[in-house]
Amino acid sequence: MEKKIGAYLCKGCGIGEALDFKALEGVVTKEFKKPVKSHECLCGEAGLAVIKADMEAGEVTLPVIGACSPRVMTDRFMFPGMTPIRANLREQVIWSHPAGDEDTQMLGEDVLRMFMTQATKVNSPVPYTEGEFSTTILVVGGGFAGLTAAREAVKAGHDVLLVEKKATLGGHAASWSAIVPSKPPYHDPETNPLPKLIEEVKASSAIRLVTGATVTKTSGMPGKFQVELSDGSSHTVGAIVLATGFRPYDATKLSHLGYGASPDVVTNVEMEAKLSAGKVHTHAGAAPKSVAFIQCAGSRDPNHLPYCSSVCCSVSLKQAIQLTKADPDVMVYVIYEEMRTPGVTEEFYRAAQEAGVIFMKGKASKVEGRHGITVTVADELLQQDVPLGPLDMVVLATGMVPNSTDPDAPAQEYGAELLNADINPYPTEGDYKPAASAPPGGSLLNLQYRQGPHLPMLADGFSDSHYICFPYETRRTGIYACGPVRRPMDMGEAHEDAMGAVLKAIQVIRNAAEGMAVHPRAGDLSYPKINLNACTKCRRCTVECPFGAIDEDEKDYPVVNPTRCRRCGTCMGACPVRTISFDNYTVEMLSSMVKAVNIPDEFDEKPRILIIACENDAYPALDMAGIAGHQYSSFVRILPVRCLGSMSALLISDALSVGYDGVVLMGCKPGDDYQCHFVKGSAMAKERLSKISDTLKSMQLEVERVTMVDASIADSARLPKVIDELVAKIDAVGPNPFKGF
Amino acid sequence: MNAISPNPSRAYDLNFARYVYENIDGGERLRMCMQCGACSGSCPIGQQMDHGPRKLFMMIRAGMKEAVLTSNTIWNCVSCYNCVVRCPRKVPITYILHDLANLAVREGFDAAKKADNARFAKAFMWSARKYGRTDERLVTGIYYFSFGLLEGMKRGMGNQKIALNMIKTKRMHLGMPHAIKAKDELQNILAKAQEIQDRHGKGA
Amino acid sequence: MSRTLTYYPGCSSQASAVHLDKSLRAILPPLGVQLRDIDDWNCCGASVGHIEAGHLANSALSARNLANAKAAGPEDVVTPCAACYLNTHYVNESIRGSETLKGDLNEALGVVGKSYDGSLHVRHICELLVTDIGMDAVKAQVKKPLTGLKVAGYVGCQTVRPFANTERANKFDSYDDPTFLDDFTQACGAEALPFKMRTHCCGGSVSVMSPDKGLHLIKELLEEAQKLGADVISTPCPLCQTNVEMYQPEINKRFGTGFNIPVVFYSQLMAVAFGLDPVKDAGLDQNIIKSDKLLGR
Amino acid sequence: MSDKPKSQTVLVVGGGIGGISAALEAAECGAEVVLIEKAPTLGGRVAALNRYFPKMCHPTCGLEINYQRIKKNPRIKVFTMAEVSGISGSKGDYTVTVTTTPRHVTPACTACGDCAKVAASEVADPFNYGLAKMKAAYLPHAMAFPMRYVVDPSVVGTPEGQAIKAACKVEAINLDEKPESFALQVGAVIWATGWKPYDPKNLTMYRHGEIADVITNVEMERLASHDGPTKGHILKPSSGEAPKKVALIQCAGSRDLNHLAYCSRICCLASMKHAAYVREQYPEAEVDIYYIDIRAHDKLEAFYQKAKADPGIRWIKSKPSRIEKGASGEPVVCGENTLSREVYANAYDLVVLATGMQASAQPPAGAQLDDYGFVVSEEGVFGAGVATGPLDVSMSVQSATAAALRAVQAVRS
Repeated sequence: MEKKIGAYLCKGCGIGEALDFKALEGVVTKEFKKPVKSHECLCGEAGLAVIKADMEAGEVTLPVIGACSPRVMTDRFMFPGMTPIRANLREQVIWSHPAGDEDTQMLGEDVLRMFMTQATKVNSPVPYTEGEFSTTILVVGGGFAGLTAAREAVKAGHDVLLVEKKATLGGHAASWSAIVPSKPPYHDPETNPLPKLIEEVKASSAIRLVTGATVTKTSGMPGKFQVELSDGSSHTVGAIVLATGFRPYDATKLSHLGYGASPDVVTNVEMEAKLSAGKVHTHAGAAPKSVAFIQCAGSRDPNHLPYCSSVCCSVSLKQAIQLTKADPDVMVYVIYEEMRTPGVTEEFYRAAQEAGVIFMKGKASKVEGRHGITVTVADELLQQDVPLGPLDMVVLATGMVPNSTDPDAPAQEYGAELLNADINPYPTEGDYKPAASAPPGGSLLNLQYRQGPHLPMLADGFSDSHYICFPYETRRTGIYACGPVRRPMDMGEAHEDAMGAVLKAIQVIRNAAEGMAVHPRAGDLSYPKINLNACTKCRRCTVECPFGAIDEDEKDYPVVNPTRCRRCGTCMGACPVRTISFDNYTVEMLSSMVKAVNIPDEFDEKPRILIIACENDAYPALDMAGIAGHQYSSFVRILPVRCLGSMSALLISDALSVGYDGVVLMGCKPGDDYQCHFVKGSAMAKERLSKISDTLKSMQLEVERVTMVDASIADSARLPKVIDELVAKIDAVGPNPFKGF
Repeated sequence: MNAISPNPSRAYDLNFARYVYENIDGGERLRMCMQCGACSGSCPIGQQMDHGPRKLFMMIRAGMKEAVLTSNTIWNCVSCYNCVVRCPRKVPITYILHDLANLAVREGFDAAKKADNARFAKAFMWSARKYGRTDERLVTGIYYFSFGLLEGMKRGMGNQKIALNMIKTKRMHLGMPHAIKAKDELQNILAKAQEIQDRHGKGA
Repeated sequence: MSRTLTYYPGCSSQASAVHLDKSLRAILPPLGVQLRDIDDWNCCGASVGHIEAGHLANSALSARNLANAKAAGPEDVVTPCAACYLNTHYVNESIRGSETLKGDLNEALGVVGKSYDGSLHVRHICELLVTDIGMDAVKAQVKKPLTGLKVAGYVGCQTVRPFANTERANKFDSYDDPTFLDDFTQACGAEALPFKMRTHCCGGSVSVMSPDKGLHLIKELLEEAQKLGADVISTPCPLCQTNVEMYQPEINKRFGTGFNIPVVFYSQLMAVAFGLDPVKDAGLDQNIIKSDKLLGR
Repeated sequence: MSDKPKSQTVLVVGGGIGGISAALEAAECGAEVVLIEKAPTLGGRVAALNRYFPKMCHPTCGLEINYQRIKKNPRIKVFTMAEVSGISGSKGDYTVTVTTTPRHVTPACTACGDCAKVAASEVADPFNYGLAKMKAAYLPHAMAFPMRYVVDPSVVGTPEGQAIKAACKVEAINLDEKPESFALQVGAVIWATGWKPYDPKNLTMYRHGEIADVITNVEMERLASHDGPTKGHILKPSSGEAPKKVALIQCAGSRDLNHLAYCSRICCLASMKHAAYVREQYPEAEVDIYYIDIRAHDKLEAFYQKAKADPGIRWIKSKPSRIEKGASGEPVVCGENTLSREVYANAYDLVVLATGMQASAQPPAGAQLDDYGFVVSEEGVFGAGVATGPLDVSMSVQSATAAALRAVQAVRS
């Protein structure tokens, strides 16, 4: 169908009073030779009717709406099968600049030029829907989280391939005597749900169970992952849930707490085995009459695990309660630094106190003796060192180490190196010292990805995106971690987490089959297309993609896996030869929009500064500056981008070569606490910017002309000031000598 | 000395704590204490307490029986119940302190004999037992002279003005103490209660 | 409409708080309450009896009172004294809550042929005024409003606090910021000052036996009342009234202050406002520090 | 499956981060979703937060993404100023009665703001927890979704109301609007009714409301927010001066059998965040954190360690017993330091009570509640987010995603 562009300008909300509409209309009719209609209130029924009538008559297929921000009235300006182009004349023109002013008028006209230009350059995206899509979910790990995921996926109508490394199902929790309560009244240990869960999974015809096997190869993409197992079988699955769980911290490293010196110093896992066996006894075979639990045995310790393992407090409470229930005379002590029973688990703490368990705040400084053990406690509440003993048993509440790698498999050098290069999102100040390198062991999934075989993990070794608002954000689309491999968690939370991961797996399967992106650009049908004729095989796109969506073929050409793609455009921004593009988003389009602006000559003393703004944070912040009535220089022209990572450095040189006096990049904070929802888009932009000085020098331009500003969505009051300061600074450098070329 | 409660043999021997849980009025909730300090911080004369209720309760767990029963904390309680209403674990602290004081009296700790509160309580109960009612004049007098003749006279003189004011306003009764009619009856009841108490080996 | 309630005056009614007893007996009949004293009532043990006698023997004191009260009728037992209320209510509720205690106490009562089943209701007179009588009824009795009188309402500890957060509570006001006393003051036509130390402790019996430990507490109370320009301090508690009043000369001596603030019972204020005799009915001559304003001088 | 449920629509009650997440996750799995919210805008409690721990990023950033997802998803219908007044039926076939409160502004509103310009009277601003007032014709805040004004019922029937109506060029003011009820047929219900801050009035010993410089943690968020009453400057409410000494009191209501028996989970971390706000704005300021146990679960321990490394933050293991009013009206925090046995009375410029989370709405019959008022999921009716217990944002979204799966399962079989 032939594209027919028509512009519709709104005079409502004060736009009509603030801007010269004749001149605006002239931009459309004279410069773009397109029809234009102005209306008093375009979003009202009458206004919409005007647009709809033209569309129904076939006179216009792509409306350009010059009115309010594209962030509002989205539903009203939504027409069947297409999204119109929106030129923001309200929030970013008349609400943030003086009415009836010459510069405001120039800004309004330029905004219209930019978005009329965009209209001429966009095409409706054609989604990727080639081939067969599988709806099977692969669950890796047959512990509590994995089994839950398998059962719940079946309940939602999906087939499951469940792979467990061990010969039996259930993982650590299979043999637990009881579990920490997660149901009201949260007061008593609950029955271990695992035996029943195992039966349910075994009985399900929709679950294909493979035990004693690992994943040797994973390739493909959501909807069409190709998975090979160590038993030689191969499978096609739509999505993957990684539930490989945890392993207890190696207690042999805790000799300072007496482990190894006495057979009666045991870990909480060993205690659990004794409780499951039905009778707790010391090495000598007697029922213990005095037992001390030492909390944080290895956790919250810079020499061992820097993090809190979350569950140890409540596990000790449970075991202590079980011991007192078995023998009311037994003296049970819990030596703790902070009692961590968040949420409703507080009731379980009270239950343990009710049972007579004694809580001592302090650190165990010494553990001595083989039989009749004495623990020296630096008792903070009594303010003295207390020799606690002789004790019949000491239980070390050891923490959780995530199975984000397979400790039994050899490490792949390539993978480890890539893992270490990953972003460390956690602070390194204070006593918290995250691991310096990737945890030992091989990959769990053996991803055949350009960016390595591992699911990325954080510096503390857990697989996570560490997003707050989007805990299932993943850097490997279609692969969702859940359970303690993601974060130390108890079974109650692991159950919820497994359900969450299954939902995301189902979602990705569904969306992949329709060629739609998943979060955050959910529903986006576009995806990167690479013209290999122009490709220089520089590999920047394959390296920089935050989601590992692009691989390399045997000739080193990039291969896009469309359903892995999250449509941020970082690849497009990375490509030095502009050969990566989306149907509706290209470097050429952005460049044309930049160039569409009228650049006054140097004698007009009207500098032009291009702001390239992240559309999720900086752009809304500028909208809200308008809503709040904050004013800023009319010399800026704002170009929204999907992510600053999609900004090609070439765009900057394009802008400078047509006479812009400066360029300001506004993106989310990169680094440890990165706030970019495409993980490292803004970080990539920063890196590209650092290399642009050579370009500037070659153009004989001052480096001050190009600046990057960390902008958050809450910066609506700050950004106007920042803009004015930068405009003044760039103005002081003087006009761009390229003006008028 | 008359050991009613068990003597712990080592740090955190729980025999004394368990005695307190089971035998002290309100003691069953003592195990719920989470050592937040709200009680000691809310006490109007907390600064004058050697340990304060919070630490005293930890000492009970630690088996520091003698230190607990000789602590001034149990004698300094002003019975304002501030701690009781603040306690996030609903430990009836005031009741526990009173009953611990009684335990200290019964176990015959020297500190319990010397404490102001114990002397006052003795004088008070003497009046209550003897007459069925307390006569403030007699109670104060006996209390003062419990410190010895000289000290008693000194205290009496020191409070002469107050006493005079009370007499002037007819708020201190000068004749025979007010008494109930059925003194024997009350004494029999109290004797029986005392007997039951001793039978239980505890205050409750 | 008149009703009869069982009354437990307590030992202080015959000594330090005789003016509380006197004024209550004057104001309650006009408010429709007749008092019938517990027959041959005895001491409750106050806050120290427990220490000497032990829990059970101390409880036996109240058990006898309750047994005598029940023998006279099923009416609620009311008491004006914080300590009497505390002990009697506590023992009553403990009997309801513990079969063991009920058994032990009845065993003790049994030696003199008495018994008690825990069926009575023990209440503080202030609660009665707030809940049953209400301020409208009080206002209706006011003949001589105490206009212009500035009153610092000092509630003290034991009237509102002991059972505040338990199921035993007679919840008639907040244990931190009770307003009933201000309501009483205002009902009498006087001005209730924003006396924020209304529930600060006076030291109770510790101030009586060891003034060194408690006098600073009373001093702080008086300071605040003086700062607010109080004409009188009003209180419901016998021990508070005595402590805060009788120690003023001693405090002045020790701290170099110049306090001379009358401390009266709310019931004395009501008696005057009801137009009753300031001396004969309100017992204002029995306050050590006289309130000229109330005595009409 | 042979017996398809009668309705395949999922109803999500509550438009905070939990409800938004549940609605989106279910809709992006293909479910038809109705999202209803009591307030005039989505966003709930998180929209009023300045930043999230531990990243110190802004909650509106994630909300913006979610609002974009909603705007672009035709399967989600949003009703604001609407509440559930009744539910009947069973899994797969519920009839839900929804009652709306008049907004007095129709969807024709362009958010131009002309109505607010003529509104003269001021009403309490719930978004700022009453710390500020707003015009009787108002946009709840700059990130409001839907971006539509509200006219306060107090001006209905007044000349001011008429002036407001007259000011609207697009005739979007309807002062005659009345509460309405309508019925929805749905197959599953997700309660995401969130939380409310525990009322500090119950904490009589801390004298919030009486001592001006005693505020709550949610109020602190508003003081620190750029769009808050002080434009992001943390100032003493009494005088508008910068505080030099600040106390943060943990467990103000939580872990207390007299108030909230449970631990509210987030307060410790939120207070560390508040300490960071203060230290960032006033590098010379001192911050004291009073606590019983510091609960920085899992990797949030890193956030704790970072705060611990700040020499300007002092940690006092103590549950303060009370706050007194000092000689100049300043708050004096009193209690016992349990590690030193010192009975202290420390004066501050500003005291922040870390009040906990209380379940915010009692769902009508059909949802099972625990003793604390939190929703226990069962067939067809599920809880999500803080409606199910005290959770942080990440766990709320985790819970909401799980609830979305439950709903998706319920409407397919």
